[in-house]
Amino acid sequence: MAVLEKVRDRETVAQTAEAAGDSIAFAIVGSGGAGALTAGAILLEAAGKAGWYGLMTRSVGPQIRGGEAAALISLANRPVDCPAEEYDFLVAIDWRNVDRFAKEMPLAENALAIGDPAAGEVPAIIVNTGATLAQTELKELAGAIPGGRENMIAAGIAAGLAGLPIEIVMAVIASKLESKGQGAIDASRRCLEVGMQQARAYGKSYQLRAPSTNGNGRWLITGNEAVGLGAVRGGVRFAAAYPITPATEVLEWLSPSLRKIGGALLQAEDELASINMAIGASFGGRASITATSGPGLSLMVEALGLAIASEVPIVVVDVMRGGPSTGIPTKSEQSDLNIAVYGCHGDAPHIVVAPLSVRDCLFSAQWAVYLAEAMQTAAIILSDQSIGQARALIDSPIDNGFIAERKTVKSVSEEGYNRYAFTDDNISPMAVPGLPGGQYTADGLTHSIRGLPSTKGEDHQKQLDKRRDKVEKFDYGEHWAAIEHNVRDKSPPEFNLLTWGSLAGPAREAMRLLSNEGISVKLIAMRLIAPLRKQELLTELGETARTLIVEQTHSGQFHQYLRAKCDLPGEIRHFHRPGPQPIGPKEICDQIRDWKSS
Amino acid sequence: MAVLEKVRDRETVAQTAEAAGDSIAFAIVGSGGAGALTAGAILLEAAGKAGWYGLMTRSVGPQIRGGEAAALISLANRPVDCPAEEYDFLVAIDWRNVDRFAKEMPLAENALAIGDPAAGEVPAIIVNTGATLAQTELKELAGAIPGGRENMIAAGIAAGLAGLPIEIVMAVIASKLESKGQGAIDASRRCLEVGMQQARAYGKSYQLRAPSTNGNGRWLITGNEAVGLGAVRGGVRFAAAYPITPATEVLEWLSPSLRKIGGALLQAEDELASINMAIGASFGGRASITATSGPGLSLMVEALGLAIASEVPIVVVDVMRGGPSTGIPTKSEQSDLNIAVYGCHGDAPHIVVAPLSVRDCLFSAQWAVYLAEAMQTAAIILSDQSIGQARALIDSPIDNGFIAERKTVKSVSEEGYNRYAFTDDNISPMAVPGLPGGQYTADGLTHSIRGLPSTKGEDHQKQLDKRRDKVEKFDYGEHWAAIEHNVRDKSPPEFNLLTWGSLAGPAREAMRLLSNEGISVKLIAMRLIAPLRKQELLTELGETARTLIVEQTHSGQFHQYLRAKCDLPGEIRHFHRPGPQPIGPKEICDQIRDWKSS
Amino acid sequence: MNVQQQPAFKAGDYKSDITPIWCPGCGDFHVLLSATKALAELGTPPEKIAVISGIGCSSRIPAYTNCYGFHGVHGRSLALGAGLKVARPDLTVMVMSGDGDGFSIGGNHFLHACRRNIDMTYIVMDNRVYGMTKGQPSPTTEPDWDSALSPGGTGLSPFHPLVIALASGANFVARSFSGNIKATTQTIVEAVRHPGFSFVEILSPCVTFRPDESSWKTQTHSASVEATDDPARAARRIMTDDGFNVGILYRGKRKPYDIHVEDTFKDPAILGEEFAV
Amino acid sequence: MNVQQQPAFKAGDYKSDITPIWCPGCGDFHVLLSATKALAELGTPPEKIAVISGIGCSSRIPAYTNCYGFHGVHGRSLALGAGLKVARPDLTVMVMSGDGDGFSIGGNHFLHACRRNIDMTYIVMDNRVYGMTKGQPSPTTEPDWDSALSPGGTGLSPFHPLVIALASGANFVARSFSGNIKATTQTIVEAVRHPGFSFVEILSPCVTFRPDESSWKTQTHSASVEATDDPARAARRIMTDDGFNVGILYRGKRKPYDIHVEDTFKDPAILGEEFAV
Ligand SMILES: Cc1ncc(C[n+]2csc(CCOP(=O)(O)OP(=O)(O)O)c2C)c(N)n1
Ligand SMILES: Cc1ncc(C[n+]2csc(CCOP(=O)(O)OP(=O)(O)O)c2C)c(N)n1
Ligand code: SF4
Ligand code: SF4
Ligand SMILES: [Mg+2]
Ligand SMILES: [Mg+2]
Repeated sequence: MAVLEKVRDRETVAQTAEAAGDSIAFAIVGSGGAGALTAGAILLEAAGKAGWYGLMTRSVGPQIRGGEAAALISLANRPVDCPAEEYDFLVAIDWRNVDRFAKEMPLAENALAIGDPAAGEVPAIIVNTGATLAQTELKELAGAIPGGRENMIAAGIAAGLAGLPIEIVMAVIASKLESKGQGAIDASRRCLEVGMQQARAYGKSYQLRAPSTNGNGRWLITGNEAVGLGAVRGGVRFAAAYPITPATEVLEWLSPSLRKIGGALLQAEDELASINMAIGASFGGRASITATSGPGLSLMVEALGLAIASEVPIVVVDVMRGGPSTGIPTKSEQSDLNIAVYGCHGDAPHIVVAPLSVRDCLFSAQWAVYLAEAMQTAAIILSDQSIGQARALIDSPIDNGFIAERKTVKSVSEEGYNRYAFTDDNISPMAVPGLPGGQYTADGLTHSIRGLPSTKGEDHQKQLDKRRDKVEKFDYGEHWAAIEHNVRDKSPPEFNLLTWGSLAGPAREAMRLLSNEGISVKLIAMRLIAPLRKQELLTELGETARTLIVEQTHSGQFHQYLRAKCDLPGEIRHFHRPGPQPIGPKEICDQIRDWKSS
Repeated sequence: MAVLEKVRDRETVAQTAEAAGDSIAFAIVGSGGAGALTAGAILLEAAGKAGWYGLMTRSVGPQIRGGEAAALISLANRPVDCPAEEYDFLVAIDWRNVDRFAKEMPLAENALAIGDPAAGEVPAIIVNTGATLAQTELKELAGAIPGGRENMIAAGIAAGLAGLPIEIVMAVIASKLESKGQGAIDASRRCLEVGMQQARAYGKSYQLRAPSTNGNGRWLITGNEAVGLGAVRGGVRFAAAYPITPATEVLEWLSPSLRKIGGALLQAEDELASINMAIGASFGGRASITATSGPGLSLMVEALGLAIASEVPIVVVDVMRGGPSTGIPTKSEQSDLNIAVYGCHGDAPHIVVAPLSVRDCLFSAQWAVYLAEAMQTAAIILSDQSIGQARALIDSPIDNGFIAERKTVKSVSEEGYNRYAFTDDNISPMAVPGLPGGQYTADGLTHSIRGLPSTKGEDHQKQLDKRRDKVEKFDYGEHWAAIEHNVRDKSPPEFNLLTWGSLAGPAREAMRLLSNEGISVKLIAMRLIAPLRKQELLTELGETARTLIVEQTHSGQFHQYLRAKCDLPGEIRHFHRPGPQPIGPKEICDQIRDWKSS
Repeated sequence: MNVQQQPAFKAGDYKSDITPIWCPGCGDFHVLLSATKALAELGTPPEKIAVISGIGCSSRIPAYTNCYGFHGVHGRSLALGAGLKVARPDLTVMVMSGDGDGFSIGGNHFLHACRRNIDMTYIVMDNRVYGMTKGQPSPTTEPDWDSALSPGGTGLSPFHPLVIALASGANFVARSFSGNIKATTQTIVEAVRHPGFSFVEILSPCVTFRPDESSWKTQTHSASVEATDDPARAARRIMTDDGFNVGILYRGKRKPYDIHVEDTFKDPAILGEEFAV
Repeated sequence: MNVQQQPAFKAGDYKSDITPIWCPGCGDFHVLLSATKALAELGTPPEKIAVISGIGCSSRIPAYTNCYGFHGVHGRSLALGAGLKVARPDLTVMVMSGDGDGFSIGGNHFLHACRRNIDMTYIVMDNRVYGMTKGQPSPTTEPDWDSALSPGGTGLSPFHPLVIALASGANFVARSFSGNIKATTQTIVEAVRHPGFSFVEILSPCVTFRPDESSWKTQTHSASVEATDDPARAARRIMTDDGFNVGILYRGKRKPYDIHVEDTFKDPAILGEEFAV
């Protein structure tokens, strides 16, 4: 069994149950311009400096600007896999439209909800949670401090309740406000102090245990940034861009970053252009990428087929959002699996890789670049909004060593060059423009080994065989999935928990929770979606009679995809739901508990 | 069991074995400009006038013009389901590049191959077939007739061998040459006479038995034309067009035809425009269509999702060709099944209908329009080159009565109008622009019942549910498949033969051949691909332990699609191959015979 | 159109009860106001009007009107509009877009819509930025405008929508500034009335990502000369203008596209005849 | 480029051994000949040249040359070419297309390629018809040209490629006639040499679907005036020309796009630093 810790880092190591005080979750909400998100970001960074791990997601209203926003933050003494399902406290700068968010931040039993009496009555949806209500005059307190802002008072309250040392928070603020001068920094300190003082007055505390590490080498990164960095580590030097929510940050990170190291990003007029630009650049010998979301991927499938048929490597990032059509651009879903796997016309085998977490965006993107280049085909990275736009505190990730290495011809013999020649590993050495004698024409038409258009059945069959075999027979090692078993001595486990992509986080958390109850669960979180590693999967599913499949789609795309390719053994249950509501660990636990007791 | 003859016409009735003389197949080949295709078309039409059924396919070289071409013709006393696998005779105006075609027209054992000694040696590939070789000075004979042409001599030879009466052939020629004057007509007659005389000299004949009907009401039509006519019968009044091989003829037929009855075709700048034009027209209340092939469908998937999410009905014809990418534009394949079923991002249930034959293009297209309009969704018609560009002699088809009937609101009450309201049949009555008070905004964003953008989980889930249920719960009647059983008294049959779309023809022919050997086979030829009629399919598969699945793809897309959706009972074998070589009845028979004897 | 016979409409009759998601101060509020005023002046009943858009802040406009609307996918509004108008020539079709939607991803449809000259009105709310996706350069953005996606600017000379419209055959070409409600209203009225394809670029500031565009209020000035019907003259004028010249610049005389779906149909049975052997 | 140091090349060195599928007499044979002659004159070794195309009869050209080639999908050749040139500034990139590929489905990329002004050459073989799909009207087809798809003609005024090129920022604009090998060769040489985006429309008759185009031989005539570097003047001239005016019409002075991939790279490890807390 490919046990994770052997090959991967500590993030993926199964943890045993935690004592209380090992994690907290809180939210800061406010209407547009109130600065709730800024306050949240400062606290997250400070927590990292202090040595904690953490995750921040954000929820914003439909307004382009001026709409309400919530920063949802989880901090813990180990890497945080997914947003919390219960929040310990909530600081509301105001209550505007809080009912819009309330579902995303359910309050825990002994939670505290802090609001400003000047902002009006506490909304029923909050009162009804049974949380302890605390009133603090944020506006008044901020008004009393020259240059004071309510969101900094709120930050102080949250820091106080969470036990974040003021000096660390101030260090973050100081570096951010450098350009604004000492006055602004001092005002922030005053606000923090006042907020912390308030926090003490509530008589409650949600302090984390002191961190086990000092935070040295901790990183703060979003999934979209991590995809960009992973791609560049993998060898990408060219990107083509057309913005789209929630993928734009991949491109916005790549643009200045590529420039720094000698690469380039080209802004395209549309996605038809962006993917073709990437293909053109790759034809020129440069590992190339583009990033988009569902609507853009739809526009790219024709050229994806071209990359596959002409065997020009290319990486396309799809940061999934709610679908179909324009759907819900700002919310997550896993429903582009079908188009990613099956979206080309004709038979067009290619690679689909799904990052398992914010941190794994780095690994997966780097690996995907490597795979695309090694096999001269298209690789799709199926990330999603829930990890792409989440910001996480992680251990500084080492480079996984996967570097693009394209099989090329270095010189051409007298007999000439056959671009699409048959070889033992099914990969035809490629001539990169500039090589004398290597001239050939890349073609999306069915072609002979030389690359000339052909309507012959033999050419068609053999090139199709080659393109299938090169991806099917490639050695993907252990990376096709992250696999963990929570109670090692119970083997085979009582349950398999089979999922993919970003749902690895909640599924892993569910596995941890179940281990507290002694329920033995084996998690199989698939990273390599296509080609399906059928044998490996069946081996891992093993003799366990019960497998729960979890995914965030309406129609059950993942389950059907697995069914199409292999006979799943034993009893199968399937838990799936579309977005925008995330699927949380407790729901997954409930599914398994129900099953166990049935 | 939905026995076919109850609901459909005689084409689909199982036939018992035929005596020799009930069918012939022949080919006329020549280099570009030699007129082989013209000669073939004349003979086909004449055969129809004489009362026979028939099918003509054409094979052309890669040259745009001036390349060689072959007319492949089958005639019979019953509807011809697929191109022949063996040819009785071949008339070569010249031998240029004949090896390119040789695979597509294998000669039967006692075949005759006629060539002009002036055109050089008979190529080895023909000699090696063992066919009787006959030399006729086509060029010389034609030269001797003022205005004479070699292809007309060839037509005379073929007519003579097939037993087509000269007066009927002349009637066809006369109507075609009307504008060219009596001289041209007389020259053709002389050529025909000379050719027929030659035919007598060979001492061989492949005469068909006298036709059982007089050919009254017989039609000569291609699959692409039939799709156009079916669509218009179904109610289509608007088409948008961007040409692509092998779908262009659908559009070229629709353009003047729509104009004749008051409709309109709009030529678009690309496929992104054409599908959106069709959606716009449909939003305006007109049943609308566009036609394309794989590359164009790739460009349409984004807007397909829009039609599905905004619930604006639309029909897209995909006349499949070899893929992926530009592939083999002039040859057939079934490999767009995946993109047709799974090609949208997000969860986007819709309709996929596959015509079973040239004739069924009419039925299927008309039905597809009806389904799209009734359910306010997108319907894809998955035709392919093998039926789209084949010309068939069929019985004049009656209108199947399926007429677009969209559920609309006729007036709006005081409370206002909710475009996406929930109803018992899951179909929300639509307001057509012009109706006072019905104003709403159609939207591809997740929306409330009123049609306003929403990010709420409830709206998303319920609209997704509705769009799934409306297509899943619709009553498709018996039309989801054509079902036949060759040996009725052997029940359950020994074998199920499960296929889809254009492969219904060869599969039906295989079933007929096997009934000669007393092997009982039940053919299930699926017309409705999506949504899969799972229950009906399982019922039809019944207790038969052996099911052979046949399809023309490299990866087995149809088989995997079925697996994804249901547990196929009993033992399954799977015979599949990509294009361009058609899958013929004998190959299918061999599969079943092998299995039986194993 | 016989305006006399229509009931008298007010701008409010063309406005829906939905609160726009636009940022406070966004120029698009003014475009919405002008459009509804123009429709009231034209007097076509709201149910006979269709407002079609793509994706972007600006493209949210259909649901804010009380007309039939289609909020389609990014960049394809002109195609939706063309299909609708050919299928339903009785409707007034207004396509409303943004500079990204209309000139970047939608550029090809713009070219061909101008050329096709179907009788409809195309209004682009140009804020020289992708607003909805939070501030990337669009084809009309100045070359030195700094952004995350193009640090230091794109270095590209901006796209000239009016020149392209003219060069590809639009029959009516105008520019307006959203802040000038009266002129914008009048321009839209004339654009809708003019036969064939009418194009109006409305400079509509994005207060959030382009606060510098507040200067447009003073930068825009009316075209000093009368509209011409000579494309070459109009081209000359536009190619040398400063981009802030507002007014109607061209009124062409090309015949609008005239193929359309009729109101009544002949029996399609006649179409089968050609296939009888 | 230092031509002296290159070995001397002949046109044949740029021609492959593949027999074109074109109809006998197709104008594209002449384009191929002119292009190979031009490349020989330029003296860039074949392996340093990439010829990129889409789909169409004309787009088959890459494999008939002895350069690196990419026969992509329909309409996207300019995007392939742009990506290649930015990634590999050392290569000479020639994009070769048809009127359908380039101006119909590919129209948007044409607009934006002109605007972007990347240093490459765009040659469109304009036969005013979709040849490959057997005779449908293209954007440059005359309004009254009869065809199955548009019986009686489209009624649309043709697209003016040169005007659009100029209006959207191409840096070099020329027209040529395929039958005139010498002039076409020279025009291509100058187009490739000119910095930035160079556009050459070559009138290249389709003998099969447009036999009437045999008249082009006599209809075409050289531009009577010298090329200008003033886009407004060039526009005026082109907007009133008869479509058969051949020669170099515009040589611009815009700076080519200069963002590109370098030859050597810094270690990407430095990029991780910004994430350290
Ligand atoms: C196919 C596709 N690509 C990208 C996007 C993302 N997107 C949404 S709006 C937009 C730009 C809109 O810019 P503009 O038209 O100028 O509108 P504005 O928001 O500035 O009013 C983009 C790129 C999308 N929705 N669909
Ligand atoms: C996406 C897509 N749509 C349509 C086609 C079909 N198609 C192939 S070539 C062509 C037109 C080519 O016209 P042009 O560029 O003028 O080339 P020509 O053949 O006239 O040289 C079309 C429509 C295609 N291959 N791909
Ligand atoms: S982002 Fe700009 S364009 Fe969008 S609503 Fe706000 S101000 Fe208007
Ligand atoms: S069809 Fe026309 S363009 Fe195509 S090869 Fe023949 S002559 Fe040339
Ligand atoms: Mg904008
Ligand atoms: Mg052409």
